Amino acid sequence: MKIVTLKQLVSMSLFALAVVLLPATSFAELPVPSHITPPVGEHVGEDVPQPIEFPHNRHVKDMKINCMYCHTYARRSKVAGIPPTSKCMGCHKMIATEKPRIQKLTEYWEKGESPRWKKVHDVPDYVHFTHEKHIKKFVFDADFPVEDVQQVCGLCHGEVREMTVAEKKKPLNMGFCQRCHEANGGPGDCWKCHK
Amino acid sequence: MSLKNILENFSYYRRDAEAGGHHEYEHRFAMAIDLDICTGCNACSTACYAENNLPVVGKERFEAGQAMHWLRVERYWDEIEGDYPEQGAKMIPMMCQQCGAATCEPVCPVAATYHTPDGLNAQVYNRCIGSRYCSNNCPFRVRYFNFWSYYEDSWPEPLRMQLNPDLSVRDKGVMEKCTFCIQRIRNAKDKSQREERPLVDGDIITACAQACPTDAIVFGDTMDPESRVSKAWAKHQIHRGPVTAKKQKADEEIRGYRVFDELNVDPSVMYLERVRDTEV
Amino acid sequence: MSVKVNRRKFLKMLGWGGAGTALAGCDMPTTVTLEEGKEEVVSYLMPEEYVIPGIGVWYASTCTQCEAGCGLHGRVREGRVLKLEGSPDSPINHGNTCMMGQSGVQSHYNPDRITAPMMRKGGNLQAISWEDAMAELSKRVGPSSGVDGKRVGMVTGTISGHQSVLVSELLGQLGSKNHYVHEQINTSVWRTVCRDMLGDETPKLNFDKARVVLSFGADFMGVWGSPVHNMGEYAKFRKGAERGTLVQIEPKMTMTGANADLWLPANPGTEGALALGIANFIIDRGWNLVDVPARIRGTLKQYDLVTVEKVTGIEAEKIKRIASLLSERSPSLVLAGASVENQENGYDSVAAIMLLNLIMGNVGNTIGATAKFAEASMQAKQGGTKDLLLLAKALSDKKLDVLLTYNTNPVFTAPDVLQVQAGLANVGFKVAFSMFPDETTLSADLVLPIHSGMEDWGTHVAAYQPEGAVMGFQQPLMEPIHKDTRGFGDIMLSLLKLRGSDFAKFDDYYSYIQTSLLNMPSSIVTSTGSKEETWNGILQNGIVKTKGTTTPLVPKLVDVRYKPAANNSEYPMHLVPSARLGMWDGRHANIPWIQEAPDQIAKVVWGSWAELHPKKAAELGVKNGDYVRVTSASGSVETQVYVHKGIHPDAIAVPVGQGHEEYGRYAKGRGVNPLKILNPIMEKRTGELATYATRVKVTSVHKTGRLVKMGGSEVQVGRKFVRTISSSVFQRTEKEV
Amino acid sequence: MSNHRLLAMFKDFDDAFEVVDKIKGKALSSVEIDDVTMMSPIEHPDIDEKLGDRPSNIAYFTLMGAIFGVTFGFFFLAAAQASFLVQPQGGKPVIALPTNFVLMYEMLIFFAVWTTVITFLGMSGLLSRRGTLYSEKLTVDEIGLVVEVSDGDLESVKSFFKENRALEIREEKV
Amino acid sequence: MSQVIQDKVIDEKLEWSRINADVIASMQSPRRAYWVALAVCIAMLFCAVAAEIYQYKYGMGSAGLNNPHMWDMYIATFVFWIGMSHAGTLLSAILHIIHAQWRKPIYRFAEAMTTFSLMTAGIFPMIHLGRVWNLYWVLPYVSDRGIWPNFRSPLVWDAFAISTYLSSSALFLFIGMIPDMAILRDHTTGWRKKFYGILCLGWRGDDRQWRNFRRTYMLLACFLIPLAISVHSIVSSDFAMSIMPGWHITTFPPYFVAGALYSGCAAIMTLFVALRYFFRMEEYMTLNIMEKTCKLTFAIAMVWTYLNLIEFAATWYGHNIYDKELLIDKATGPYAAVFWTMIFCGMVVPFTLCFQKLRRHMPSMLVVSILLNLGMYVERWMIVAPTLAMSHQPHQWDVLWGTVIQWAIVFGSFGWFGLLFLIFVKLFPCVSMYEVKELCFHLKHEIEEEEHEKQHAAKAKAGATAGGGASPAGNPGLEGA
Repeated sequence: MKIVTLKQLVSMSLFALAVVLLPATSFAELPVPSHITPPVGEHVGEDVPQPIEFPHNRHVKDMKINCMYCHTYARRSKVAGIPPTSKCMGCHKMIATEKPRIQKLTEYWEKGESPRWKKVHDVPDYVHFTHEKHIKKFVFDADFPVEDVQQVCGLCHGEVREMTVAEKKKPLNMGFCQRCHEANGGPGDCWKCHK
Repeated sequence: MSLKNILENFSYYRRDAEAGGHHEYEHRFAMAIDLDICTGCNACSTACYAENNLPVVGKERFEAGQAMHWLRVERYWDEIEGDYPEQGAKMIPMMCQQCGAATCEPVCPVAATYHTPDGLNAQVYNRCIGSRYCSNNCPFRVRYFNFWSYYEDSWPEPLRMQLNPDLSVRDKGVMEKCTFCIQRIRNAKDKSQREERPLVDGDIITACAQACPTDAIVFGDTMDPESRVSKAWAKHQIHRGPVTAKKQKADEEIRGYRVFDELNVDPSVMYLERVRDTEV
Repeated sequence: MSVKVNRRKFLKMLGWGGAGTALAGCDMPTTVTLEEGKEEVVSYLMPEEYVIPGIGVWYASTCTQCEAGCGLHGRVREGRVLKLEGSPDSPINHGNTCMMGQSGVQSHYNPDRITAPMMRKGGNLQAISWEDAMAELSKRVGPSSGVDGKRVGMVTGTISGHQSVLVSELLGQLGSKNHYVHEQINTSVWRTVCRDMLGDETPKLNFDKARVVLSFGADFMGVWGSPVHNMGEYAKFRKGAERGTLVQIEPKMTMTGANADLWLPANPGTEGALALGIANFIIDRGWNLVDVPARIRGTLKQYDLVTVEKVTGIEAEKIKRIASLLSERSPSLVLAGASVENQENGYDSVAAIMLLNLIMGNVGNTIGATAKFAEASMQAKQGGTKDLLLLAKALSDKKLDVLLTYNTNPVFTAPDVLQVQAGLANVGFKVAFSMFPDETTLSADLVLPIHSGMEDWGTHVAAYQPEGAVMGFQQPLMEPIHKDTRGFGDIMLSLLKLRGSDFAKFDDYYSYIQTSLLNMPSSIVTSTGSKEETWNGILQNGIVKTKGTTTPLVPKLVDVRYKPAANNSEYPMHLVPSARLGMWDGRHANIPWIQEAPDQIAKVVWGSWAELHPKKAAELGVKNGDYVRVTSASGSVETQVYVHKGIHPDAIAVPVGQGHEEYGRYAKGRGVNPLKILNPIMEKRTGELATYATRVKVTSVHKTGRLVKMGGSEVQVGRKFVRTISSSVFQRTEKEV
Repeated sequence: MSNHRLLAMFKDFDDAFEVVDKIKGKALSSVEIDDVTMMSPIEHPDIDEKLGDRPSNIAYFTLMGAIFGVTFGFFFLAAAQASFLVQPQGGKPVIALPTNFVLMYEMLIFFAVWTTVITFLGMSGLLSRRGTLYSEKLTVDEIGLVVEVSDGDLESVKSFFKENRALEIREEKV
Repeated sequence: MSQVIQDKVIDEKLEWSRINADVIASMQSPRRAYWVALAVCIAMLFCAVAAEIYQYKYGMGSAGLNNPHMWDMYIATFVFWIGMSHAGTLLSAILHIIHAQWRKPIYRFAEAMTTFSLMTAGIFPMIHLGRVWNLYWVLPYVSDRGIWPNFRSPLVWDAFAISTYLSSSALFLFIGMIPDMAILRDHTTGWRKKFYGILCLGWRGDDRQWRNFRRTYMLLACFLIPLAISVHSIVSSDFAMSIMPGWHITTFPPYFVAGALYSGCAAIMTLFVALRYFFRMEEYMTLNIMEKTCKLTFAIAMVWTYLNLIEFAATWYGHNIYDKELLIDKATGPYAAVFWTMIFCGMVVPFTLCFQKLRRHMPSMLVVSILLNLGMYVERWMIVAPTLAMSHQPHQWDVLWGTVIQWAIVFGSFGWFGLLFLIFVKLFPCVSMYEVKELCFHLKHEIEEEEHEKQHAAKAKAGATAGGGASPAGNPGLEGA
């Protein structure tokens, strides 16, 4: 049963508006996986200073490390999780130890403390969002190549490979979620996402 | 387009409870509570406080009738002539009955309460504007309203650390009620999906049922004919849906009953009558 | 990973924002501003494989909320323990919990916990460092202190397992024999009678085999024995092939009484006469299954129906019915609890009651032997109120120089006349090992804050072992919340080390119990697999199953020298200091969930009340919410009245647990403590404090208020919330299908 | 072609009506009865009779508004209900007719009232510029008669006025 | 004296210019009592505002509401004000349609009362909301979240009905005032002249305007009557659509409408007395009008009494145990005093209106009308509170008398209403000048006509007497027998 409704009219017009208003970006954007109708919406993030200025671009673009290598809980839990310090140290005991950021990290490790990261991507406390299910649906169940997972992640997290510390690029509000759920057949039941 | 939608699916949109509803239920969670072995010990209620972030309101607010016990163990005395209540007291754990044709749902002005495909009576806290009509229209009076910002003084540090992150802590102005531990249902479903198997009886257990020292509370899915609760419902001749002649109990002496069944709200909680040895 | 690695490291808490912790779900205004970079996320340092943020992990442990020793599973997420459930592996609670077990987390996270050691300086307790505290302790009880070991005392609650070993070791090292085990809520008299008449203090009670349970004041589902276990057994008793019948005889309806098929209040203190009357009637009719010697027969003869009716106030017809019930539906189980035990004639009454078990052939049938933990030093040391009296005497006689207190609160539970508080002044140095600033703790000179049951290691051997001898294993569910608390075991170990001993080889309590458990002789456990496997098994199950020793029961009839309590015209009423599941003896008064949870019978919350029969209330001209003064020869309390029919007209029940003068914000200054006005009457044979023997007079103080209780109407007004059918119908419709 | 506009003020309706009758009766070449406008502090019941049939079509618009309201009401509600997926409530259908009838009824009245008022503002020439021929006495107790005349009939109309005790006559060129 | 003259509600010989002058003067210089009343109203409003700020900050618990009593006096007061709003419609629309001329001097303030009591009523659901800052969720607006209000909820019907009624009755009031605005434009000076110049929308009083005006006014009146009835039926649906005993009653819609008209009429009587005094309106708001209002009120009171008794009877005979027990509890339980106050004020007090002497005695009427209003207020409370106090679930039975906060807000709502009303009557003529003129005009004609007829009849009689004893209509034979 295909339902095209007022709501979709609205979202279509919003989409059109967004397309018109979007500044023409010249750099190569992440391709959108063909099996997903991407969520629509943009957000101008703030600069959030982190205890260690983690360079996502270096790890993702240059080193070609998969998102889920570090954010390993994403496919197993509702939270993607900040990688445990042991994971960082796994490489950085050897690699780039002379760099100030790494030295700072080593300092933390030796003190037995975790850096206190600032949260950038967040949903309200009354929202139940689970990474696991989204990755299952859009990556594993869709037989999408896992090495390209950043295309899926990017739909909500923006082009992380271009950032150093993470920046919020999508509004992540209910309209954003709702439009995507409708377009991709996600659940429409309130209690699926609200707790 | 909307017009087309309405016209094409009109009959679908017009199905009501008697016609099986517009819902394709995935589950219909229900309970069977045996009042014969319910001792009234209050473990269920405390477990509910622990599981569902229920605030402790304190003496003054309790006195004002603003307590938040989603599950309360009601105690009634017999209306007896004699000197003593020789058959003891009557205890009944009373929580949201998750009615199939709930009276609270249609009166909410903002649709903050509705029926889920799991057969539950959902309350979406962040949609609620606090008109409190739902509670007024609940014959069981099991909806609780956040009359104050309870969270401010219910959990002084470090009590706050006990709060269950799987569900919201509610601020003032919001209605809330028993959810049949939706967070446990959600987790169990996630787990079964993760393990790629269907949900089976026993995967989900509500906090009250788990705590109950006598296992008087049985929780399960009535759509699963093999579940303990289905069997209990069948054994006690209680059927889903409003009571009609067809659905009446064949043997009136069988213990199962639903409170206020005569109001046709189709509660999801079946109680089993208390038994007393009248010969002693 | 090596077994030796301290597991606590991995339980480090994640930050609040760690993984979607929900707080204040619906803040105003509704347009939720999710400002970026306002919340913190803290990652694990080095997680275990199975620890995943956002998913709870269950750890097994043992409940420390009362002495029953139920197995627990604690749900831990992001390093915080969130919820406790019963462990299905535990033979005691079979996966169930009571409200006290559920509230374990609130005891652990309690905002009023002591967070640093305190020392009395110039009359006030002041925070000091652990080094100073331990130095002080060493100065007072260490080898160089010159303390006379005989003048050192220790008061604890029921204690078992390795803790008990350490305590005994310490006292032994000091040469002290003054270990007072004080439990306000106890079954001491019953245990003594069981020992005398059955040869086993804690026989196994097979509720499931009984067709009738006749309980004289034993609130076995509430505060008698092992309540969660008993409730599970009760369910079996009701759900068996034939639904069992419960008859409860007690002056004030307890939760067990509320579930009885027949509830009767005999005149308080005359339950023994009733039991003898029943026995006499049974023997008269020749229904007894075991013969009775002539001398006992002779005693029984005095208890003919007319006399018994007169003494007990129970109609002869009812006595006959109970007697015939016992004979028709044998086997039965006859129990005696607080309201019978804690009378002046407690022992004799219980013995009379036990006589019924003996003559009805219940011994070996519904009453069986239990397995005992093979290592005697680790068995539970059970207490009662006798030790409280002894302690009070020692205090007033100035026999103690040093007093250590742990896990008990005698200052709160002792009647005023015993002058425990004043007596403590006679003790030179008092050390309290405590989580909470309760009355006893605040009377101490040195207060050592200890870990909660969710932060510490430990072992517990329950006194009542229904299915084989098991040891409950307690492991920390999370890092200590407060950095300045220590484990009781650790402190004991360091005290022991002061004098140098075998214990010097253990770094800490953890390594002590680990070594001890892994090296248990094969006479106690059959070990299979490597030590690592064994240890992991213990961690996983939270239970150590051992080979217990079982000695068969030896029934022995004793002479019953029963004498009913005398009347007292000045103080005509009987004071019932009732206890309930939840509040227990008052130790849980600072748990908000327990305070907010209504009393099972009166449904009153957050305070004290006095239960009165409507007849008496009418005589006094009081109604619900009015204040009355309850005066005994030793003092008086004033509280609000709750009127209901579930109480003997000559009794007034004031619940125990409230009336704390200290403790935390939830307990302090709330309600009244009926224990304070008890007269110092001893049970004649056992020397226990006869807590139910105090006579009082009740007067209205002509003040009224609103009784804060749950529930509007006391009756269903014909609405059929709880419907009742008769057992015979039930039997027909459900049991015979 | 009428190029003059005359205003005459009268003490009472009867005087004014006589003038109207005269204008009707004399059949002046340039003055039709439709050129006569009567201004009064109150509405005289006979005014229609005297000035002839001058229709007011507000009711048609009201009807339109009502019909629009009721149809829009139904489809708006039904569309909203059918697109709002969380509608299963209390065992009631998604498109619940009894409730929609209630709301349609309200919307009928709402739209009808507003169309009526808006049409009234338009049709009665409110919110438009007032001519200069106006006297404040019109809102006290005098009756005004405005006649549009051409040069030829100007004097005869004036004389009618005077004959009928006109209190004041004003004149303006168009 | 003839019937017309005896019943005449106003002196037809009033100079039209004097009508203008009197009304304008009244607006400009009321008695001192007016200012006192204004000050009292502001003080009352202040109480409510302070209470509301507290409640907004700390939550609904400060109103003392609790689990069974999720609604209490706020909703009762809401219903009360909604009810009061019906009088304006009744007097103005219904009496307009049936051409009852006597409404003309008093309908203006009745209509204003409608609008302002609606504005007061409309505030109450907001005050009562737990999260009032989300009130707009009740409105049907297109949102990208794809969510709508729940059209099934009687509260949403309320929102629709009240906004329709408020806008319609405000328009009705405004349209009816246009000719008066023109009068004020022409006869005031300064800011008032400019103000009324804008509001009269360029009214000249020509025949086209009058014709359309009459048509529009009639159409609006026709719509307003069913609207008013629907509004109060919908308010009754808040209760009748529920499942609760004492609420789920079929006769509720007509009962509510009757109650509404009743309380509205009582309020008109109160305001009649007050305005008559404040603005020295003795010549316009005559005792004859008061008498008619009283008679109307009495009639409606009897309708309400009847429906109320019917409700009791239906409950009694319906034999639904929950309903029946509740009814018994109302009469004998904790709310008995309130219940019997309602019965006394609503059913017994109106009989005072049967006495002409009392009807013409203004102080008595003030007291009576306030008693009637009190009766109507407690009637609403008796609808809301006992059901909540003693519903299906005996475990949750509770009696609530409200806290200071709740009382202050309820009390203050009278201040708010009074303030709005007093400002209105100061700014706008509370007596419709043009319609009083019409009234005088018609009255004069009727009297003339009557006198004419009388003279005619006298002449005819004289003629007949002169013509001899023959009586054309009589039957002398029979009469003689």
